[in-house]
Amino acid sequence: MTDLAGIGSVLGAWYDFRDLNNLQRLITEWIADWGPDWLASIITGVLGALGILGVIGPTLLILIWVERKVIARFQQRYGPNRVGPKGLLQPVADAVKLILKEQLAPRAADKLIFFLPPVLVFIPGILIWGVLPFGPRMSVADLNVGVLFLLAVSGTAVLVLFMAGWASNNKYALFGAMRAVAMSISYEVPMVLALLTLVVFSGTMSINGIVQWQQQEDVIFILLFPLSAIAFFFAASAELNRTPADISEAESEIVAGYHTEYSGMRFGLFYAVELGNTLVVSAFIATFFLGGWWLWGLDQWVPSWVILLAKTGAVYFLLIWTRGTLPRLRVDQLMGFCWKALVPATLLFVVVAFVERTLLISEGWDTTVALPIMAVFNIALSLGAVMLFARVARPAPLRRPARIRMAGSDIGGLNAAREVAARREEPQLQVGGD
Amino acid sequence: MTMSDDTRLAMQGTIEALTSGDGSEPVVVNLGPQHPSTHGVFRLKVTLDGEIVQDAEMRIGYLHRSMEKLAEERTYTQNIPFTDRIDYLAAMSNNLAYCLAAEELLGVEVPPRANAIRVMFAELQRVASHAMANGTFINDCGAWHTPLFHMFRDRERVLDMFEMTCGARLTTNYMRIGGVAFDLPDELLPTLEQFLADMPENIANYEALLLENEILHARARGVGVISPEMAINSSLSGPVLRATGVPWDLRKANPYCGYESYEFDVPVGEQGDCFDRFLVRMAEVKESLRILRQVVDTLPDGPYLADLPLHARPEPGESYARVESPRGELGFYLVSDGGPAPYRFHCRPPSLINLSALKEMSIGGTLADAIVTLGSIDIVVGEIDR
Amino acid sequence: MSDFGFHLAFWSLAAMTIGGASMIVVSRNLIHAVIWLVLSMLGIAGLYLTLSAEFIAVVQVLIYVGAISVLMLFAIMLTPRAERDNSQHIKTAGPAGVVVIMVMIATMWVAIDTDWGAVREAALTEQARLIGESLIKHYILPFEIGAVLLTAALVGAIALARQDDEDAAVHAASLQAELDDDGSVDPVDVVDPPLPTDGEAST
Amino acid sequence: MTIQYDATAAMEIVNASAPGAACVYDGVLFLDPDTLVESIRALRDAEQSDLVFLSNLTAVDHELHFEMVYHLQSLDLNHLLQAKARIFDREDPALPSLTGVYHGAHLQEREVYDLFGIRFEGHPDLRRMFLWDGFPGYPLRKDFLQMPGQVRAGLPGFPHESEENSWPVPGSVPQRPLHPNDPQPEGEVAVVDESEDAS
Repeated sequence: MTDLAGIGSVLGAWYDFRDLNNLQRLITEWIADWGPDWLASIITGVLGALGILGVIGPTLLILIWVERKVIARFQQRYGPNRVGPKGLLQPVADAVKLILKEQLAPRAADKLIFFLPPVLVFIPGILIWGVLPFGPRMSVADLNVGVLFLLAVSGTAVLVLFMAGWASNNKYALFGAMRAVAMSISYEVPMVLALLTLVVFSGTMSINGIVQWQQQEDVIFILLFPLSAIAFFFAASAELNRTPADISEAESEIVAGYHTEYSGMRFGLFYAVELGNTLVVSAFIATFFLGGWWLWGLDQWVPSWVILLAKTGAVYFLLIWTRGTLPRLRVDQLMGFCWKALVPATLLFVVVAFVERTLLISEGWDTTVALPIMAVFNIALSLGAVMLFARVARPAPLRRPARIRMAGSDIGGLNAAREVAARREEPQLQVGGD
Repeated sequence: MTMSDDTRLAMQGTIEALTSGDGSEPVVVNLGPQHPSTHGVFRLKVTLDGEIVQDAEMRIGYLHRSMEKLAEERTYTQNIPFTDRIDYLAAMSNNLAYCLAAEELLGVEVPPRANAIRVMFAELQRVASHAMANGTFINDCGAWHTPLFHMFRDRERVLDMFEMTCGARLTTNYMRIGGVAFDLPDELLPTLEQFLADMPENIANYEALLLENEILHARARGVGVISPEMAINSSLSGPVLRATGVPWDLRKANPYCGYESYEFDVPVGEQGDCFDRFLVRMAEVKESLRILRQVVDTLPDGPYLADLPLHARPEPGESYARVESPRGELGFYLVSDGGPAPYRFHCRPPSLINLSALKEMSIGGTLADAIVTLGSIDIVVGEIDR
Repeated sequence: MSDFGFHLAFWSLAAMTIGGASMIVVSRNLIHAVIWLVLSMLGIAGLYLTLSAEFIAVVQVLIYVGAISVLMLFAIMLTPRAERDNSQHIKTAGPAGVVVIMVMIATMWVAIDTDWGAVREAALTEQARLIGESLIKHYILPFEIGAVLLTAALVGAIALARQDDEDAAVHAASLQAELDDDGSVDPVDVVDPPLPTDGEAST
Repeated sequence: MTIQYDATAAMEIVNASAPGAACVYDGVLFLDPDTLVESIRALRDAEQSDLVFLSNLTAVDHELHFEMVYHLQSLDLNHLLQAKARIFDREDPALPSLTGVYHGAHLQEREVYDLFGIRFEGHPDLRRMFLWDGFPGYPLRKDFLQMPGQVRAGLPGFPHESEENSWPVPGSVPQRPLHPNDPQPEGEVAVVDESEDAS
């Protein structure tokens, strides 16, 4: 627990912004004075949900603007700049447009299942927020199986995507849904393994417990398990359908994937949930691997939720960056990458975590000495694993470099082609290859 | 006891699937006519086994405007605007090819300044067209428009120069039989100088972003491969042919407009896959800039248009003129019966003929590969359908 | 937790579970049935929560809602369409119903009759640890047998999935025979040319 | 510089494999339609001609006959040959397909079939390409607007469109004879002849 001795006088007061939970706690205690227990817990739950929804809604609108602006800057454009100051109201205008648009449904669609997904997709998207710790005591539900809860809830989203794709009665949508399901099932494995590393090493399944472990040991997990962090980042971006892993809604192949047939606000809901999921996944990456609300004592002075939001923003920017820069992988390549690269790598670090945990607990190594050594060892091991993978698992066509030669005076057909190819001199351009 | 029709049909489908081999039904997916990556109203009907393409059949004609028929009703000069609309991403090259064919028919001598201006604009057009081709190709590989927008910036500057010179950006209608429509405006050459000065850095940026990109390599290497023999037999031309290693470039093989006096090289690939096509285009842009540099340095003075009656009637006969357009060998075959309008007006469209081997290139790959292959061929539907 | 909240949760979750389960039986479309099954499973997960069994509840969602249902959907999608949906004519429906009702009566009788020894005070805080320890220490043999069984099932599934052409032909012939037995007019005749089938079959 | 390949030399190559299959008239090589495939294959495979690249393939309607024009290119020797073949049957014009010799002829022959109605025997996939199946007539023929019973001026509406919506009223679109020898259109038609006004 944070030692707040110096400013202990304000701790727990309603105006202590470092812990917004205080307000809710005070209300609960007040109700408990006169009302029944169940009323207190219901009101607490409703307040927490309202708090989260009240944050998510506006945040999503701002995020749309941020993402479009940042991507636009990558692409040397201005981005939205017409509606409102600096285009800030553009997402609002978009939302109004989407709401006013006609909601079309294919005649051959399975009506009930077609209408449900845009609503259902919100449930896991919102539920996940419930276990995110914004501060030492600031989470709606601090489950002691928080990590499992996170995985369970995010796993159900795939069912909704499948419903959307199947009910649309559209081949693109079905392709998108099948790809989404296949990818989601595959990438859950490295995700689970990466989190298992943390769970094994910190000895707790509570998300807040993992943050507190990092605080206690004065180390963030990305330093201890960098490869798990990278694997988790990539797996998460795959689950989020973001480039380079957005095959389930690959625009250039299957138009929009599972939400091809959704128009108007139904599409808007999918879009909003996708952005919201991106945000919450960034927050969880920040929580698991970057120390969450804790930042080497700064959390005593700055509200912990501000720290978390700052870290989330950094991860979110990284997600936008990869999306703006990289092309998309093919389905088989994406699956192959998951099973051939991410799963072995994360599995390796689960074993490493077991061994190191045993050294710390059973052998009683001193953490202040052992953790830096382990960090250095793990980073070296990660680098080695990445290098090994780059050497071994490269597909055959990529092992040869692509060469561009200049024909010079040899102009013609096959004979000239042979002469150009047989030249000894260095090709004008040579890229790739081992 | 009777089944419903639906049940019966479904059972029949099952029987068909079971007897057809591996117990699975192939899925037919229509890519297009409205699809984000068919670059226009082009329809590719692919038969898929899972994600693997079993058959790819193209359906075209959605943009057919019967230009060859219309051209038989208009005079030789009136036909020039048609050629803009054939390949609207390389209007200058199309203008040029048609004018060359008409000049051959009429026996016109083109002044040297006009030739230099023609080369200048044909090469600018190549830069613009390749920017578009490479940008959309990376987009087809799944990039989130970033390289496309960067390359569009270069294209915009070229189009600005077109606008400066002839008032139009896309459908330029600039070439004339015997020369070009207008002389260069005063502000063009400084703009072009600035463009030539900026481009090397831009290209270096693109190369830094794209050439060593592992994902791009994984997507485009070994995809859509075609052998040089097959490419020649399929009449492929342009970057698609050169990517297989065949050094065939009409600017070298059959120089027109004085290309023989400029120093440039023909880049050729090695493996004939999508990535080589992309690289060949990148390299060709550099060569085009080399030519532009020389054109600017040696731009002769003199008339920009040969002295020619507006509606000249050629002698009966025929002509076939070809240029190396950004997409490949662009030819115009004209037949004259001595009248004011061509008796027969035929365009050899490189976009259409480069699609000859699309089926062979796509079969056996995945759906995503077929899209990348289509993008690497760089089609313009206006030219396919005419 | 007071009784009112507990009862509210229990009865709504029970309604959700049983309602979903009934809809599985009623719905003709198999995909719909799976969706109802998911609802039923979620209800069961909620019931676990009312029993303070958080770990089991979360695992229920993780495995049954997130994985098993998707697996079922895949299995349905990979099944030929003719066999996908619940047929209107199932001869065994009556006997099956009788058996199910009897099993249900027996289960309920056992459930009501047994003295379950309710634990009211202690919500187990470290269920995951307890479950893990009992699996690894006390029940190590069944645990390992289960693991081996699952592996064997995996291999078997792969072997079954590689159905060869001969099986497919037999299957096709049996389907064709069923079609021929059926008296109704063949809609395929007007839609498509006759399908390639074995000799004696006629459409 | 690409040179024109000597038609006489080409004729000798063709006639060596199939005597009498080629002749030269006015400097242009004409090929016998019956042995077209063999002739072109001989030109492609002979070492001195080496015409491996089918640059262009199209047809010209000369009113009394169709003329197929082939532009064959040798890449290594850098010469171009123009070969022609004539079809005199206007009712059912047919020619052997070159798809067996050049894969690139595939789409170009389909185009010619679509717009001229010339059948290419042996073409694996001879269907209309730009126009839909059932489009009346072949538009690049000079007598397209006069094809009896097939085409009125303008299009008879798209397929699946109702008859009432089809346009136009016959005769409302001014037509002109494309050639003095063409049959004159029937009915009251304003004849607009621009060819005299031009130049």
